[in-house]
Amino acid sequence: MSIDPDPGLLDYSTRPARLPHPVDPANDNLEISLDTRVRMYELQQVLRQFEKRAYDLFMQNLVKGTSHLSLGMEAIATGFGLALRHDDYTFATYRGHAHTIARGAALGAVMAELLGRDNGILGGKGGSMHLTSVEHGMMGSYAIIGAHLCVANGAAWSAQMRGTDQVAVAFFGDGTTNIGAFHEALNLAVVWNLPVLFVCENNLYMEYTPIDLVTAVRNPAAGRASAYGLDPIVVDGNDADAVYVAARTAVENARRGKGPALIEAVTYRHGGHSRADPGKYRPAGEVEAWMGRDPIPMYHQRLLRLGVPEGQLTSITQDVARRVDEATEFAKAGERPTEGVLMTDVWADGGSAWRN
Amino acid sequence: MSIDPDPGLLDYSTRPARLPHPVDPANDNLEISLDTRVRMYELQQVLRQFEKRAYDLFMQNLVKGTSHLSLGMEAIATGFGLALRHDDYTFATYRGHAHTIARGAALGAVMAELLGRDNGILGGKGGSMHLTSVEHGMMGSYAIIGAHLCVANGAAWSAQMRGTDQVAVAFFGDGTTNIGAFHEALNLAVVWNLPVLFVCENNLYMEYTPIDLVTAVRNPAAGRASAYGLDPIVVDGNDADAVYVAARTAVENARRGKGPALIEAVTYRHGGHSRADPGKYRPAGEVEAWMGRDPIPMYHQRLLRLGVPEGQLTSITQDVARRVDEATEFAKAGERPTEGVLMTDVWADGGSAWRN
Amino acid sequence: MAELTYRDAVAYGIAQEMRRDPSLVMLGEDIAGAGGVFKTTVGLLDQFGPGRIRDTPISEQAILGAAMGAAMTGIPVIAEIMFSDFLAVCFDLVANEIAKSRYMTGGQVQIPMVIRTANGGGSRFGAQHSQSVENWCMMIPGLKVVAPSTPEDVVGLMAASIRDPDPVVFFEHKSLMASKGQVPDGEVVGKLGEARIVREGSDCTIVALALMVPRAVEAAERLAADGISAEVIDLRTLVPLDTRTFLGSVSKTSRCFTVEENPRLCGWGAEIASIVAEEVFWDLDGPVVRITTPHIPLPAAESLEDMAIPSVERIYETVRKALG
Amino acid sequence: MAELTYRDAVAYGIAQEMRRDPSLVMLGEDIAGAGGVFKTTVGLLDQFGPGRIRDTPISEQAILGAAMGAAMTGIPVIAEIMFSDFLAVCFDLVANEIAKSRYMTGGQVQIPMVIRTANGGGSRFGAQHSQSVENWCMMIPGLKVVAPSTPEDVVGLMAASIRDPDPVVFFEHKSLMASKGQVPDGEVVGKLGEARIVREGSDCTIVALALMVPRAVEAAERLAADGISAEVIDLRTLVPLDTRTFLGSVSKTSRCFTVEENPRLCGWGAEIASIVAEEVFWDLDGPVVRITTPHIPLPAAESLEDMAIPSVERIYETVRKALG
Ligand SMILES: Cc1ncc(C[n+]2csc(CCOP(=O)(O)OP(=O)(O)O)c2C)c(N)n1
Ligand SMILES: Cc1ncc(C[n+]2csc(CCOP(=O)(O)OP(=O)(O)O)c2C)c(N)n1
Ligand SMILES: [Mg+2]
Ligand SMILES: [Mg+2]
Repeated sequence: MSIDPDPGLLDYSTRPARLPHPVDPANDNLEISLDTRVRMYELQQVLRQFEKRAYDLFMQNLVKGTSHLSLGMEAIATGFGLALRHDDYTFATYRGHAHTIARGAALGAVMAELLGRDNGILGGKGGSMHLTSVEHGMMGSYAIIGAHLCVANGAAWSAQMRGTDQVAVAFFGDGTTNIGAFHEALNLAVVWNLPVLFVCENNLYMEYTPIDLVTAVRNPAAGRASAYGLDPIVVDGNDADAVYVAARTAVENARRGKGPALIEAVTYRHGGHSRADPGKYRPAGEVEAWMGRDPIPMYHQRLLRLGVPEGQLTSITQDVARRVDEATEFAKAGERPTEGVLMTDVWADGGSAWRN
Repeated sequence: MSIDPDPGLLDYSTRPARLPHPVDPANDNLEISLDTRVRMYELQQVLRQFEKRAYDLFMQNLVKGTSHLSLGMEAIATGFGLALRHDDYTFATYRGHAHTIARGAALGAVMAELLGRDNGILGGKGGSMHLTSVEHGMMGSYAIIGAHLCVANGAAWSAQMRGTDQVAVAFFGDGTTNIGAFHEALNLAVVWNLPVLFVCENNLYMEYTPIDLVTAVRNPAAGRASAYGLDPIVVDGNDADAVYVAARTAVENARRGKGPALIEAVTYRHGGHSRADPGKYRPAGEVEAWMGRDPIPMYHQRLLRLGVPEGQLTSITQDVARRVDEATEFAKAGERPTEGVLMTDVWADGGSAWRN
Repeated sequence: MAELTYRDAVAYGIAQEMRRDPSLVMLGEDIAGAGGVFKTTVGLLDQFGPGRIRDTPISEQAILGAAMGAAMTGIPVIAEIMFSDFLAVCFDLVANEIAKSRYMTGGQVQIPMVIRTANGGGSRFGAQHSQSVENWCMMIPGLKVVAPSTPEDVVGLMAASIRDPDPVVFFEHKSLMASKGQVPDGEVVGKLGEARIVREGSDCTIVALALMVPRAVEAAERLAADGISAEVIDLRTLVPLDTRTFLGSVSKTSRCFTVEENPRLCGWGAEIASIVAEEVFWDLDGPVVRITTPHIPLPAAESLEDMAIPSVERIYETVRKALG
Repeated sequence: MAELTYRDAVAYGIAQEMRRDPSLVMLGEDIAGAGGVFKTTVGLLDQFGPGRIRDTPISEQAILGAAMGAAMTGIPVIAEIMFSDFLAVCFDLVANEIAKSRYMTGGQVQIPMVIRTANGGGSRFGAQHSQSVENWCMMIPGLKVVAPSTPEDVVGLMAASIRDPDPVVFFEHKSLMASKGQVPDGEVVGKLGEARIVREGSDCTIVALALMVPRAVEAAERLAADGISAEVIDLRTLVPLDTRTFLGSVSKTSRCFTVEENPRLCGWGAEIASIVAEEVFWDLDGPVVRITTPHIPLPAAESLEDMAIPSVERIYETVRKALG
């Protein structure tokens, strides 16, 4: 007996590139204050420059372990970052640098964590994949696919029970829509009418496998919405304004007790999946086309059209560069964590004793 | 801080009964040979009388452990039982007596397994919740919700790889549509275009909780079909003819390489969830209404309308009664399994050694 | 003092804590309207309402995720996983998320939650509904593990588990549900990490847990008739583990036997045996002996299941042979 | 003889078996087009085609379910679970279905499948991508458990696992991927259940597995310089367990040390220690000592992870103190 060598599955090599849609010119006119837009420009600059620096430090072998960058995807963390209130909850994945910073965590402490230093935001215990800043409502970065969608429900349930109008947001990728926990989380959120938003950052790939090869519907998130009685929402994940407006609306609804939403933001990562990955599996022309839809230069142009002086944008960019330099210095100045902390913080008493 | 005592969740007491739809008179005219219909009458009689006997043996405390009856749901196992080919694969749940018998397993061996005897179909090792008869294509009864949908995919994948045109069918309940494995199984089946059928026996309750209280959509299975690019199919699970036609069509498509189907058969259990359960949680009138839609008397009337003589149906019924009596005697004649088999069949070598 | 069944002690203990802390909630399958499939949560819906006692879909990952997320944000939660075998369908949350989040976040996250689950054999439910899986949780750093053997401990350790700021997995033994015992009046609060010497003895120490405790005691009584004085210890909690009590006992008796319902390999008895063999080796007069369920899935048939799980007879014979 | 890395030995071993059995297939995430995230399956897609080397969605339950169902119906399958930590998301299939089906069905069902997974620490990936979870599988009746330490064993034990008619969990150690070793030419087929005496010695026995084997050997060399002769045993498979080899060795040396990467509680070392303490107690000249990762989640920072996992230094010091 022998297996059919090619069951005719859609395969990489023959796969057509998935090109970006053009920017919607109407987005210039979305109802967003210029002040908010300038802050979104600044935040995108911070995320971009921070992660480029993180990448450089990698290349200098200063960052051990792994790390997953959002270069090219900054508009999503930015749009939500500005739409959320300080006491809302964020749950992210291992690709969580941007979401952690967008909630207000200190650049230096985040950078130090990547470098595994004792002044890192987790004291070096968690590393790049587990960035957390509870004081900023950033409730964790989860490195195993799926679970955190269920955990976000819990934070939303808690807000509902405590009678606050806080909202919880879970960010995840296109590939994550195929794991069981996604289904369980969405169903419970709707049944309990929880104030939780599920935001799929659809960058078209899981690690190296194109999402179309492994998903029954073209839109991994929006295509599933009806299974939970939700509206299918797809937004341009490379336009911070489009993301911001979608986020603002969904957040408002959740605060008002109108329940959860599932939002698919279509985007693309400029680099590979993680440090090691050159991203070779992507068809010719695809990366280039998406580079042409880089959210930041596009946004720069928009702000100029809206009358923001070039000089203001330049000084923002330079100011961010200075902050990233400072963060890098802060991180490098940290020590490698020592024996003293190895056995702490397993339990609430600060220790790790399992016996008397 | 205190929790809102009633967040206004839909609750049992106030819940309206879910009443059955009337039989569709047009189903008299479905294209099914009279011979097949008579065999379906006989099979429904077998399932009904077998499980009534199993229930009596329980009451005599001859059946230990637990058991989950399909009384009232026989039309589903019957319609599929007749539509499947001898070499197709069935995967069932702990509520699997009917599906095991419908594939041709010996009544005596099944009854003996319920009684925990050495002449049981599993030698007493599995019991009521794990009935299996590989020689009849009955690949197992799975007692933990969800997994077997994924396993059924595997059997279908194997048939596809071996180039046979076998079909795999997974039966499960309404409550099972809310577990993660359901989602993973459906997505993979579609992506790989597997010859597998997912059949939801929607009896309106999980164990004791009404399915509407915990599900985001009204039809727990059909309401999810679009998330996998499948057609929403709902059939009258109390009409063997309706089930048979739906099964025949889906099986044919799967054999022809047209891929999976998700079928929701709406039905009702006459008794409780399992041995212990009196089923008290069901609103007044609901049970009575569904008793009035008992698949067997309805089918009896249909066969009379179609010209089958009363006498033939009576003799079938009596013949089945005799077979169930024989099965009971066979089972009671079995011995309690002894030490000799406790340590066998963990490994393919027949033993259970984990060390030398 | 009131006599309660182990089963009723569960709801009794939960109610005590729900009255004390108005923010405490519970969720699980069929726990509210139906009072739980083991009837361990009967009456709680009426006393505390659907806002605090929540029925869920069959979605164990969603259940534990909701519990974890609520606990992280200020609401203590009790989550029921109907049968402990089902911990496997949500094991990522148990082993990788709930257990590890505090450490991974450098102590930023606190998760005051209890996972209650029905554990153990004797009900003839077969291999997927009868397992004793307390070792599945003991082996995971970051989880506390409790398994009471008496109604009083059900109430007291339930309270201690709920008040504990760390995640606790609380194993309720199916075959003890109908057993009865006295529970003191007023607030009953136990302490995690304290084993109990159930029966004093001088010739050997028998370390047991949950259903194995009454069996070990009965075996000890039969051994006494043969002139063998066995000390029986109920561990009560596996994490934190009260090593002092069993090490002290073994130092006194010089012989150690463990009786566990776990299948043989990597059961909790192995951990106890390894601690004894390392720390009181010089006090031992003979081998450390483990009595376990054999390393097989549990069979369903009454006759087979009874042969698989350690019985009074097997405990008695094993100790007698080893000491005689 | 050819020199291969441990990483390359994986694809080499799989290819040998795929050529031999045209019905053997493999599935997993990113294993085909991408050659695996650890590059352990590079080249297999080109050699055997997408029909036999299948990329899957991120659906571990669907992956193991597909493998189990195919194996039950005549197609032997290799399923990759990318990191062993992720066994938790599909643990119901691992522990309750795949392991138990043969027994539950009275031997009707046969499941010839191998679950391959990247195990162990040293990569600074943190608590959710660095665990050593071979004990999670060892504790489940019905699973065979393999964890090679050399390229030759990767090839030979891969073949043995694939040819074995029962389910096998095959742990590939991340920190050994770059290590090199000789692999004999021609067909290489090992045997499950045979430990290997890596280094002979007379003063004590050190029982190790996977990454702990080279560390134990290095420690043994340093001990030799101090005049302590340590015998080092590579268990290679935990189930079936070659107890004869380590019991024989301990009877000879009279002292036993286990070196495991599992966090302390209920690690495989506990099982070994309990067997030694029960079966060769009278041959022991001193306590059975376990060297383990402490009972904590694994930290990400290089400096911390290196302190957590047993090092050559810690093995050396522990044995020296115990014997000196
Ligand atoms: C349960 C589980 N399976 C597999 C992995 C390995 N893994 C890490 S990231 C990743 C791809 C995720 O893709 P997607 O959800 O699209 O997120 P993206 O990385 O593109 O942001 C995979 C498969 C994991 N972390 N958890
Ligand atoms: C993962 C898991 N969770 C919970 C259970 C307990 N349980 C057994 S049957 C059942 C209800 C299943 O409802 P449904 O899918 O509608 O099937 P039905 O019993 O109605 O046929 C539950 C919750 C289980 N067996 N497995
Ligand atoms: Mg992606
Ligand atoms: Mg149902």
